[in-house]
Amino acid sequence: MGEKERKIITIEPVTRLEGEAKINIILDEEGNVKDAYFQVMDYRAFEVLSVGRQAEEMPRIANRICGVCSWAHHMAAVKALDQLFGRDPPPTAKKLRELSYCAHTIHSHIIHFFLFASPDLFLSPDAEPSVRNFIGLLQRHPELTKRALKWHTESERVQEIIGGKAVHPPFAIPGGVSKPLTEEERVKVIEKAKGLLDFSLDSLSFFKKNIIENEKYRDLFFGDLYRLETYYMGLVDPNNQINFYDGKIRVIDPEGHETFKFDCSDYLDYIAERVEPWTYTKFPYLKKIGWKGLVDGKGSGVYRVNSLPRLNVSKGMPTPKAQEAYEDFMDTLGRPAHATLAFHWARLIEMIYCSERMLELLEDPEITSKDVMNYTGDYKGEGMGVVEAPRGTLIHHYEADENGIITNSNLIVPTTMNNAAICMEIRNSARKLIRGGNVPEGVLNRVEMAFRAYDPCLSCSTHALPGEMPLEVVIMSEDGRVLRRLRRG
Amino acid sequence: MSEEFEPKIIAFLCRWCGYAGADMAGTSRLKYPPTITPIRVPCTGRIDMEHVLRALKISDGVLIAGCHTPGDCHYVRGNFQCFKRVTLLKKFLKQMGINPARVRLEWISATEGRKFARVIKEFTEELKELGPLRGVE
Amino acid sequence: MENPAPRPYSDAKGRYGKERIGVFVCHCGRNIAATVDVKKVVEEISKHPAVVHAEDYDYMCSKPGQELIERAIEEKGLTGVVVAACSPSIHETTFREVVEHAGLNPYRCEMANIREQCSWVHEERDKATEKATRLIKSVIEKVVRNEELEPVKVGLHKKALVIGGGIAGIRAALDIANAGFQVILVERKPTIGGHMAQLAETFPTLDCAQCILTPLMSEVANHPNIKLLTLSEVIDVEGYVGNFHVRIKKNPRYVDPDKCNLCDNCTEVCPVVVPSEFDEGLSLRKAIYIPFPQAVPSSYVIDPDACLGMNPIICGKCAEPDVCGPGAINFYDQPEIIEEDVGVIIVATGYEIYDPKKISEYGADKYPDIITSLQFERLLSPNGPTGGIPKRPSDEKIPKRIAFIHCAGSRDEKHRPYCSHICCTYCSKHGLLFKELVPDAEVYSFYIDIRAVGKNYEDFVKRAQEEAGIQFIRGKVSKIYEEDGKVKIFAVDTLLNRRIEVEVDMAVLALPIVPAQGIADLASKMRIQIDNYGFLQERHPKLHPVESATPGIFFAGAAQSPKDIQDTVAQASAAASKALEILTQDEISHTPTVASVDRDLCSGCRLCLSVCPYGAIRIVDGKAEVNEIICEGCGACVSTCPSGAISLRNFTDEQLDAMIEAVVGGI
Amino acid sequence: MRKIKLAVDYGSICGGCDVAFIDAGEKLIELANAAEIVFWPAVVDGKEEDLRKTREIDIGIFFGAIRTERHKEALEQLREKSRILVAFGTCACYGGIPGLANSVESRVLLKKGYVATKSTDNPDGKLPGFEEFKEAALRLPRLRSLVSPICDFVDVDIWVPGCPPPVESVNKLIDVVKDLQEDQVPPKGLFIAEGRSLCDFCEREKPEVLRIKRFRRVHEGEIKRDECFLKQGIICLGPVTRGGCGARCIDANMPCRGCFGPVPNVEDQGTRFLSAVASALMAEEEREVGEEELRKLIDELPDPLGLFYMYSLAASIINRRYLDLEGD
Repeated sequence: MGEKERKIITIEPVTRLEGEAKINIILDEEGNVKDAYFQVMDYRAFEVLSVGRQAEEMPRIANRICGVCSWAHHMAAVKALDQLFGRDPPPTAKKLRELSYCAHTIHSHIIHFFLFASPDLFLSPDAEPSVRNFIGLLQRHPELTKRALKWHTESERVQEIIGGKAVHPPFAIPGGVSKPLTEEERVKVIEKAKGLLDFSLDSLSFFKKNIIENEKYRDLFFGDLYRLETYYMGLVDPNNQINFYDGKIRVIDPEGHETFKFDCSDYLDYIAERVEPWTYTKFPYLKKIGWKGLVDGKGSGVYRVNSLPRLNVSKGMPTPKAQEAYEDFMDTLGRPAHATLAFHWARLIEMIYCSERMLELLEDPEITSKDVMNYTGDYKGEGMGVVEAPRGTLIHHYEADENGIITNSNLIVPTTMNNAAICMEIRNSARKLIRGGNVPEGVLNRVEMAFRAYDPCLSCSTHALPGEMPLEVVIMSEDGRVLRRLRRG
Repeated sequence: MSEEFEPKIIAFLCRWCGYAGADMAGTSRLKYPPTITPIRVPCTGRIDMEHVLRALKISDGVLIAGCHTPGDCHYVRGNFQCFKRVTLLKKFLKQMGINPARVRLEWISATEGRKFARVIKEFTEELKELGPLRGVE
Repeated sequence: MENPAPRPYSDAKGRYGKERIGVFVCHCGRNIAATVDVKKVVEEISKHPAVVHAEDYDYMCSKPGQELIERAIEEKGLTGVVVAACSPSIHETTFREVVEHAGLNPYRCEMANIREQCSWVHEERDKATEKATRLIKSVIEKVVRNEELEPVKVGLHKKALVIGGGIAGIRAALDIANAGFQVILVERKPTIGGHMAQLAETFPTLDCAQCILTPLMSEVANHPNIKLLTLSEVIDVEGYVGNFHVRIKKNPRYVDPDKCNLCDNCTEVCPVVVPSEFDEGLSLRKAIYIPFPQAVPSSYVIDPDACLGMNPIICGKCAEPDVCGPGAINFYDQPEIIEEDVGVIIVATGYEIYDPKKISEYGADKYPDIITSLQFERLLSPNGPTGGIPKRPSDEKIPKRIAFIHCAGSRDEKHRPYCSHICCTYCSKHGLLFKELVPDAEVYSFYIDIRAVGKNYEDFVKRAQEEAGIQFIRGKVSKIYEEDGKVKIFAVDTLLNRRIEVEVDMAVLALPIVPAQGIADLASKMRIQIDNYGFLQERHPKLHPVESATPGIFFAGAAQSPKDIQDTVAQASAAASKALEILTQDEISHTPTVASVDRDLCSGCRLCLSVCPYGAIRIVDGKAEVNEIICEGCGACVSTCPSGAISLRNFTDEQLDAMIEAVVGGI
Repeated sequence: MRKIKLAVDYGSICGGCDVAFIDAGEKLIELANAAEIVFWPAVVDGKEEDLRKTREIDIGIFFGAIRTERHKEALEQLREKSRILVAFGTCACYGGIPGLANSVESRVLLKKGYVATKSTDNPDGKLPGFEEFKEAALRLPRLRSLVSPICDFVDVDIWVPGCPPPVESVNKLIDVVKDLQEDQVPPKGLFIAEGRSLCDFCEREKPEVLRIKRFRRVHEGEIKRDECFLKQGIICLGPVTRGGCGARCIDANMPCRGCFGPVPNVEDQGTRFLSAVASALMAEEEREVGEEELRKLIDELPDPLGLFYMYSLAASIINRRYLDLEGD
């Protein structure tokens, strides 16, 4: 390129996601998209600051990686530590963990769907930025929004009842949990779980009525603007059905065939992370397939996690109402589904599953047993733990010395796993949407929508969250001289 | 460079032993470097580790001198309180990259003027070796 | 670096309000001036924002020097004074009196030690001068934050409690009573006198114990200032120095001492016979008895455990009018609780001897002719079971060969690791006395080392060796037993390094001296410490040897450590004078530089209670509270309190922080 | 009634503070009515441009600690525009858990994070934030050498500690916003938390005297639910930590780790409590136990930094890596 003037569009940062990120779109002379960079801007070094800590404290430290999915990190950490301390938690402890964790998944999905995604879906992507938010939503669909807020708070209450705190819980200890569930608590939680199930079902039908059966969105969902054909990864139970708390890691290829199925202790044989100096987030890929850069298809080790991928890797759902919704979903989109915006749809189906699963667990007589800790076991000094975080597969890996002091830790988080896909998604959509350097604001929001679908939790991926900058298009020369500036709002 | 470097030492001296020991060093006209500036405290048990950190932050080393364990403390167990706190504090200092030797706890009785002078000389030399206390900026 | 929590420190830093400080730098002749440039110091310190007056003088402690200070206080209206001179331990009081005389509160004066800790120990003049300036600056930071304080004062009960009626308690009680103060003397047994009353002669002078003890006992009995409570025990102590509230349980004697005329008819009719404690079980007594003829109070007593009369249907002979004329006996006598308020307490609970059963290898519990040294004292005593003729218990024969076993359990890890301090000397005494009575006897003394520390003790032991020809064998005895009337002793002679076996008619064990039982319980009631062996723990072995850590409670005698009579009496008088030091005051004055608690900040976590050596902190409705009279101002609680709720007057965190900054020239 | 101009900006955060706000539920609608939300990345599409244009903000709320240069700029801009600046959450108030990284040099942080970690594939060891690019726009903000609480750079008007602040605190803050409509300005330095320690609000039975025989860790054995943690030898920062959290962890039978920061009269939460805990160890038996045994008992606390400073290292007196010893 040398002397030639290159233009860069900077979208910084991106709104309605958790994370500090900016987008750089590099235009060629004709003003068409040459390349696009998705940059994550912060780094909180949890892998390093966990070294030297008392291992048993990690569930309370690691959950601070992310306030939106603190329970995911809490659980992944404690599962790794069960292994590290060589302890098998009593059945009740496991059930309480899964129960609280289901509540958490609903909690997190509600936040993303209604706070971050809905304004695009239910107010249209081209709505005025000033109203394109949950307050605007409150005015347009007061009924729905108020219920969303209510049930968000209720799901938060459930986590608090079971685990003490809704965000950053102190609940899980290597070998079990800190407190049993009392009968009174069980009764309270059942009530709320029923409510959550109804709410999830209603949300799904609202979504179908307003989006799927709505012309305006068809091409968004079924067209190839937001579409990648990649590998998919997710946690499955022995029947290859979805499970958030435990199971084996299953990977399918773009055609839907099982490529790998492995125990999380072997993750290092299957997953590696690429570092690029222009972002604080790494690029995980399937080691055995290999890193071919930011391309999709069967030949590239790029894979996706999160709601849609979870549905793709599972042969159906373990609970009736969720199974119904699942079949309808697959019939509509075909399997594996590659449509990125379907992530939103999948979330609603998962909310149904989690509510149903909660009710199952709450009916289990064992759930109120007092036996929730196992203090015995032979110390291994190393452990790995995996869960399905709301945003996808999450792996914690710790090593500790003979005093139970962490000597080494490694975390692979969902948003990082999706990093490559997100970058591609942006590049592709930008290429399709931006022509001749002409960039109306609505277009830029559509670029944002590309990865809002992934609900990227950049606090997880860097172990920090986003700051906010104007979304603006800067066309500049190589030396950084600004030639033209398009501004939103 | 360490040859010109003159360490600053803040000393907390218990009035019954450490301080009296320092007086004894004076009365016996023993010489030691002017690197140390003493503060008189009722008992080493009075010293909160917050004070030690605050002192360490603006000096190169902190000396605490009190009555011999087990039996000499004028207040029965104050010297042990200090011992326990300093022992735990040193573990923390190490974790922060500070050489624990920069905080020195000595039992010096009212008659041990020589020991007092010797300790100041030793400590000064030791700190010259270590150089100024530097943290990342 | 800024700090979230609002702290008084950050406000006060660098601001001196209306403070007007005067600094007075002493040359101390050449002592300071030779190394410290005094003029320069004055010049430097004058620039300090808080300082309105600074001057130097040859000798600040001299009359003219002191006048300089007083004049400056008056003329310049100083609010605080720093004297930069010698060590505060030398002249702090001097200068505080000076400022007080000039109308300032003495706590508004502090000293900066620029002699002992500066001019005398440094050589480079410029550095010494610079350091002197910093020292003064840091003391200024303290002075400007010093509160004006008055001594804490409370009234007191001019009465003493003495616990224990042995020679220690008797001596202490008499000293205090003779000084004109009320004393309550509490004794657990029916009579005072303690172990000393059981002894024959006392070393090294060999004068008879009873002869020197009994006059003191009757002096106690008749002393107008002494209230004697026998058969009594302290059950509970509350309060603090000057104001102890004590509850005492007085057990029934069943005989009214005022009516009892010692006719002894009662013992003749009493059908019950039990071993005599006074004679260490070597003689018998009745259920109604008098411990020994000179007992005080001079009265018979009924042993309720032995007496059948506790159920008058079974027996009641002694109470018959024709037996007890005065009608002194009352089976319905009840225990009573006596409450007293006292200002001081002296603990003189004495000793016991180690239980011989615990040293079965020496056989004292199995064989009649292996006895304890206290039993031997009784055998030697003219009023003893054998009228002073040493007959052995088994067959009443006078032994011709006898052995004394030193350290029979003392200095022995298996039993009592410490030295019992008096055995070497009394064993020699026993040998001497025995030889006088049985000149042709062979006497052996098995010892580890001879420890005859005390005035004339060495001569005394020599006398036993040379005049009496007692054979001292340096060896640890491994086993003793009795077989057909002969006591066999196995030992190793560590001088000749050979095993030896000696056969004697009787063996006497010098068992360890141990604290009287129940002492631990009593100590915890009074919040005083005991050491690993159960002896009372003095506040400081050298500075406060007769005081407990709790102000107003003192020790006398073997309750603190094994002692002979001389040391015991000396310590008793020492304790008494310590007690009088308090009783002679009209109010107790205490240094005001003590800890105080901010109730709003205190969370009642109880951490401070664990570090206070004086039990000065109590929890009062959920929050800590410091008793200013008990608190000694060490500050351990201040640096323990996690809520920053406790502070030490005139030694606050704020002061210390400011001094730290100033000391490196920060301020 | 006039609408209050409100803006929220971020430092290094985890999103927990956003969630804490959203968990206020219906109360959030009151906020929406009382305030015009000029700027709040996670919630509205208002852009910093709008923030730039706005000359004065009534109340600016800052989440998170200062980790990169950009965080500092964001903070300074918010301070400059805001009449009232709120430090919201433990990270903003005290640096929070990310502050634990201050015991390591920032370059070492990156090396370990981007080269040394097990699954990393970084052959030529490039470190993000240390590379220059042709396009200035591609440069990443530099990590600062330390994580800092915001009070290290700006004046704070209202403190809302908590990781995250409990819904009670959020409601109180929303009320403060509503009061602003009637121009009721809160006192400077207001803490939305208790002035007394958590220990004061703890329901557990307090011991006669608090002595610690030996230290225990939470996973080592049963924890009695009604008895003081410290009495059981388990480190609990309750006595040195501000109350106001609703004692949620303690009710869940887990000891306090101090996320509400130090009580008013204490500057250095960790060291102050370190002194306290050390003092209680074997209290009154030190003479018998002796120095060596005490040292052994103290070694049973392998990580004082992590335990006493879990949330407040960045705000402590010794708050940074020192260079005497090799970084581990």
